[in-house]
Amino acid sequence: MFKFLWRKLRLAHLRKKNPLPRMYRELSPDLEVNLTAIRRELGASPDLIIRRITVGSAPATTGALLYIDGLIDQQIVHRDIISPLLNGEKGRKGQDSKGLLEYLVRQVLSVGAVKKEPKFEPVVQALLEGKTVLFLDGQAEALLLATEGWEKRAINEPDAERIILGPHEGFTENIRINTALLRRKITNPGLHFEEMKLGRRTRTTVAIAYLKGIVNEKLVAEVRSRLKRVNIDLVLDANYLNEFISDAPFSIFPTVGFTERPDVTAAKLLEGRVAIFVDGTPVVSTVPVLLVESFQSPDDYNFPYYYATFIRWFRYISFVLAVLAPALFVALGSYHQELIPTPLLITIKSATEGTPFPLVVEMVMMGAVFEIIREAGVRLARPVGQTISIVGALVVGEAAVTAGLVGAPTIIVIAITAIATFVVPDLLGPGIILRLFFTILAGVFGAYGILIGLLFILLHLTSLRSFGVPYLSPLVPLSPGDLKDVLIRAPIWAMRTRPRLIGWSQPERQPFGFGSSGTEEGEEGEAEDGG
Amino acid sequence: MDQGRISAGQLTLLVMSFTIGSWIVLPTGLQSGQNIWLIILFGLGGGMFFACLGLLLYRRFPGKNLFEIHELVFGPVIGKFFSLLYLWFFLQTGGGTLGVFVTMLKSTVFTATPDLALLVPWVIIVIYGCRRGIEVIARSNQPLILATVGLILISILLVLNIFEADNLLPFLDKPFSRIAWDALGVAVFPFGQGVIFMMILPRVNRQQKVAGAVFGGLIGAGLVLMIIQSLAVGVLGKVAEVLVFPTYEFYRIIDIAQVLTRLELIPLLNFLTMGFIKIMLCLYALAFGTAQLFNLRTYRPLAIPIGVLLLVVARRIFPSVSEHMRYFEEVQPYYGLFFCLVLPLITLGTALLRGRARREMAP
Amino acid sequence: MIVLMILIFLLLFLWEAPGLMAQEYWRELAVFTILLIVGLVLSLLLLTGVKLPYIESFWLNLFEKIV
Amino acid sequence: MADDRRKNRIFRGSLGLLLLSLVLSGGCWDRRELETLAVVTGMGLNYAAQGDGYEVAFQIVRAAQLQSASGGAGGGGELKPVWILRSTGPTVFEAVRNATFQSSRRLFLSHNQVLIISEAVAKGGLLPALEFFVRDHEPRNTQWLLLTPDEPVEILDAAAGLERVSALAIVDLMKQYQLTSKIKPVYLADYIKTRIEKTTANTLPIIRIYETAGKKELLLDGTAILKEDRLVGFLDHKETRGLLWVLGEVRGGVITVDLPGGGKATFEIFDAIPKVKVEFKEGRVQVKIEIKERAGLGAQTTYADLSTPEQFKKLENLQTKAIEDEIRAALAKAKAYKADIFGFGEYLYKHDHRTWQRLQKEWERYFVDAQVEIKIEAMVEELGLVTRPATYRELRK
Repeated sequence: MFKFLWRKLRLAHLRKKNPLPRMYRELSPDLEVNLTAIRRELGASPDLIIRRITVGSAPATTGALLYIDGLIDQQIVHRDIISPLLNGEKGRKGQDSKGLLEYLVRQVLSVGAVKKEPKFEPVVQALLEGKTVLFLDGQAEALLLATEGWEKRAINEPDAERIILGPHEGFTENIRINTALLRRKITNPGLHFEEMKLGRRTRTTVAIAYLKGIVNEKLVAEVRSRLKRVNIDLVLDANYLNEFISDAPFSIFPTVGFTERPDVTAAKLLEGRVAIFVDGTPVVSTVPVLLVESFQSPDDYNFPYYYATFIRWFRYISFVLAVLAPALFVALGSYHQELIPTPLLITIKSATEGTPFPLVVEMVMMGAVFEIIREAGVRLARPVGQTISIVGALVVGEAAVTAGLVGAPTIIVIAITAIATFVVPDLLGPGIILRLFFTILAGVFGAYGILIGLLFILLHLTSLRSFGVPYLSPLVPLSPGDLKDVLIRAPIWAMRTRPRLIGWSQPERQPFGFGSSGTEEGEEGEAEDGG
Repeated sequence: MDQGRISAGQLTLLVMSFTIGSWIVLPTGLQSGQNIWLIILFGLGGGMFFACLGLLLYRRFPGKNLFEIHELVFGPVIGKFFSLLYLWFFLQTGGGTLGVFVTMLKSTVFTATPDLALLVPWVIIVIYGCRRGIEVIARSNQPLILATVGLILISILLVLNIFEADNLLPFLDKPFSRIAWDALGVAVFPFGQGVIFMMILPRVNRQQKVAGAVFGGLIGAGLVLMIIQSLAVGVLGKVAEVLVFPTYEFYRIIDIAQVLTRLELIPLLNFLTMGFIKIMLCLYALAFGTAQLFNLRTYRPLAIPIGVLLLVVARRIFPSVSEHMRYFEEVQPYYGLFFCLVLPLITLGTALLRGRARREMAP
Repeated sequence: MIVLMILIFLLLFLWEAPGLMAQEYWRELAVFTILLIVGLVLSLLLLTGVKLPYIESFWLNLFEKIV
Repeated sequence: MADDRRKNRIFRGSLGLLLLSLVLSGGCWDRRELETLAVVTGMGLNYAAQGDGYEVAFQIVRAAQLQSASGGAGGGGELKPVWILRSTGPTVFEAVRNATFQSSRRLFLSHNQVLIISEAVAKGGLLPALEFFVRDHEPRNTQWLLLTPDEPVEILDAAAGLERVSALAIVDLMKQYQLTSKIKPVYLADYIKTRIEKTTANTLPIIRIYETAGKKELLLDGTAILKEDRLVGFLDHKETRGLLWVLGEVRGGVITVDLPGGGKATFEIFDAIPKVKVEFKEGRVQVKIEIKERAGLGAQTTYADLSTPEQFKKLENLQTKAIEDEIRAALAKAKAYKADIFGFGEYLYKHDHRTWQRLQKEWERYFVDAQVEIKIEAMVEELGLVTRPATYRELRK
């Protein structure tokens, strides 16, 4: 306790000693002062380009263009800023320096977004964001010219969320492109973005997106206030924020959803959820999130409903298998042999005869080996990774069995589990943890242990909430109307209401059935459902 | 205290789980053999009567739980004494369920494991659930009772080929007094133990639906118990009378094409999950009631020590199953009647006698 | 074994007490502590093999004496 | 505040882990690894040769041997797939435990499939010997009970035709009883269930050994009758089926009749539904048995054309008579042993328990005295794949 208090005090002290960078200092009318200040702020960075120019001729005003190389679009700067400034201004005379800035903005510069800025700090920030800054001597204001342009990744399909049918585009690292991708999906004035800068040092752009009219305003306010409370040094990925704003930071279950797909995001917004975009990452968080969402794939909505239902059930089964198969095998194999049918028992027994370790140890050991192989396969370059998997899976497994270290059934169970784990990628982490948890419990108490684990997880899940929505809904508490997208994937025309607990402010999506789709509501309903 | 709210539907399911509780594998009154369904029916009637009594009392003091009612009716001192009696009753109910639970596990699956090793993890999750409040208990109950009822319905299909309706005959071959006594036993336990819900009724969000929810739950539980015990007797015949756990045993006989066989985990699962809810509710009522007794602001910290007490009680509840059976045969009907008939009647009578003035005083 | 038991109860106390103290729930703390001590005493009695009466047997005997 | 709460939770979490590890550290009491088990598939019960008590024989599978069934490995190294063990003790339970003196592995009884009982035990009262199997949690109630006039050990040790483990072979023998319906398989649960009824007598199938080509093989041979837990007599195959007709357990099998003009015909039974009614009238127990049976012509040893409707009538009558014969034979045996194997008393109890209360003390007498009326409705429904034997027939004019 005391140690904790002491640490807290020290942190507060440190905060006082290192105040944040000088904010809101005014710019000076003197060009050289400004330039020096900027140089001092950014250090002797070679990528800071200072291009001195002279504007006008009669009273020629000296000025300087500043930008950071690599963050700007060279073409824009040359064509739309430098050349009009240098060429178009030769004939101009008698322009007093007071009106010069205004004049330049209105008649000379042909870039889009231009902003006058009298303060120092925003100027530096703008420079770092890829804007070009124009200082004129004698002006205590700078012009911020939107010239952002840098090398960016093309829009391609996210690796983590592959689908067979449907749109193959994913978000990129650029927040502007991402918001644009979303706008392309939802052409509706109700789509609002709210931007803020988070990360004391990285000043990362974070945007909240929601559909006005469908979203519950309280939810937006809650998201806003939780984001405002985030006091963090750096934001590199959506998860940096997720861990701050999640309802249950200690739970292994994700209470903030994430996706890399614009179509999924659009569908979630249309159900009344809020999305959080973070600049610099293709991952978009959506809240509130439910457990069942992890089992839904965009493909479910791109395939016929009967097939989608069928596949979804396989996903449920796979997850249960991935979590429980080793535990059940351990429980049956070392506690409840009477529950195995006799012929199967004899087969398993003959395969495990002479193995030196208890089944739990075998299972945990082989599970660990598998995790190592998987991790190595992910980290290494792709061709090498594949080799690793083959060597790992085949050679190690085969050798372990022939050497009599582990029984062949163990390898089979681990292999099935391993594959089943990947069917529900959203719950990969929880799945692995739960598997270990259940395996150990089964090793100690057999089926009783598994039951204890299940009850514990059930209690935990029922007490979880994600932004006020019970995590297990619509299963617990049961809302039968919402099971249309949980137990089955109902035909799209039959999914006429949004999830009750999330989209209750505007429950109806579309009239039931194939009716004429002239109305606004009907068109909204066409976006496929992701949640 | 607990701000959680549950819906009437959740209350129904809670009443069902609580009533099914441990009775599902260790039924009393199986001495009446094939007439078990009749006994459950009569018992259900008795249970409904007790519930009526409780609900009448509750209607007089809406929004108040049993302990608050006691204090309103008898004043703080005698009221607290009455509440203390009920605390003991809850403790014995919870401890008894826990005791049966350990006996069951020890005589079927975990013969070598010491009692404590089985009890401690169980009590830990019960405490965990209890501290999360009634809302979480009610919610986690939903899938459990659904699973139980589902499994029992599936069992009907599973035993179709070995079920002999003849085994439910003859009808009423025992003297009626015997059947009435057994029915009284069933009315008191498990149906009468529902008096514990007097602690939970104020937590329901739509008060006008409370009575329907309680009756619905009792009837549902009665049906489930009737089905499962009739199945057991229909499959086992008179052997059911000599078995300690007839429901468990009849699942062991199921053998469908050598694939669906060795299904004894089903009754164990039903029993454990239902018993889990029952013990959790007992602990909740105990912790909540104790907190109320001492005018505390939160009941949560009490879950741990009372959980420990439950554990101790569970180990000293009965020395053997036969003793337990004898207790249920001879004492429990009177003992239970005291708590689900006599005490509520006294309370109701006093409330009626002291009449208006009291009622107006009650906010 | 006795030491272990006391240790476990101490752990239980440590688990709950700081939170209660922080919120200044003194009454709660008192009731909690008393109940915990009762639990500890009973557990120790059980552990040391003192023959506590079985509850249901107790009622049975009482009942038989009355009738 | 929020920070505080998180901190508190971390503190509690670590305490919780400590507690959990305390609980888990002692774990694994009931664990038994597969490798350490000796899976018993068959057991035999006999009285001990010396002294008072039981001798229990175990058949334990050697799983590895059973799986590596690739022949040709031959040589002396190959062990038999089963290991036979015998032990004695004053009770069956103790005998089972005494087996641990010889077995390095724990005997695991949950997978026991058959219980072979020697005649001596059956004569001396079976339930005391079976008691352990019902009471203990390990053995299941779905073990087959068989009686043998030979030593139970020999049955367990016998070669079992195509199977390598005789117990498993017996299980299969039991399962295909409906091909003949001339054996009455009995589960342990069935035995107990019948035993607890007051008036019904038990039956057990009989298995014995016969030698052919110098090898010992298994043979199912009739049914034993146990009255009040003790062996009193036997039924042969025909009488066994007589019993099964009444109990409604004939699910198949063949029935052969002599044709009037010489030769025989064999029918395949499809199903048979009995309806039994027991009443007490005029001082006698009156039993009415009605059986509806359906069969098809399976084989004939004459050249006659049996496919005409008139012939069918005759065949049906012949069948009726054959079935009645079987039932009468069983009935006669049962009455001779004064053993109510049909459960007439139980029927009376279930449908008229007041009368039964009066009769149950002297049920034996009433049973022997019972008047049984048999009504059989046999139907021949199918011919197989030919209409008549492949003989030349003159065209009808």
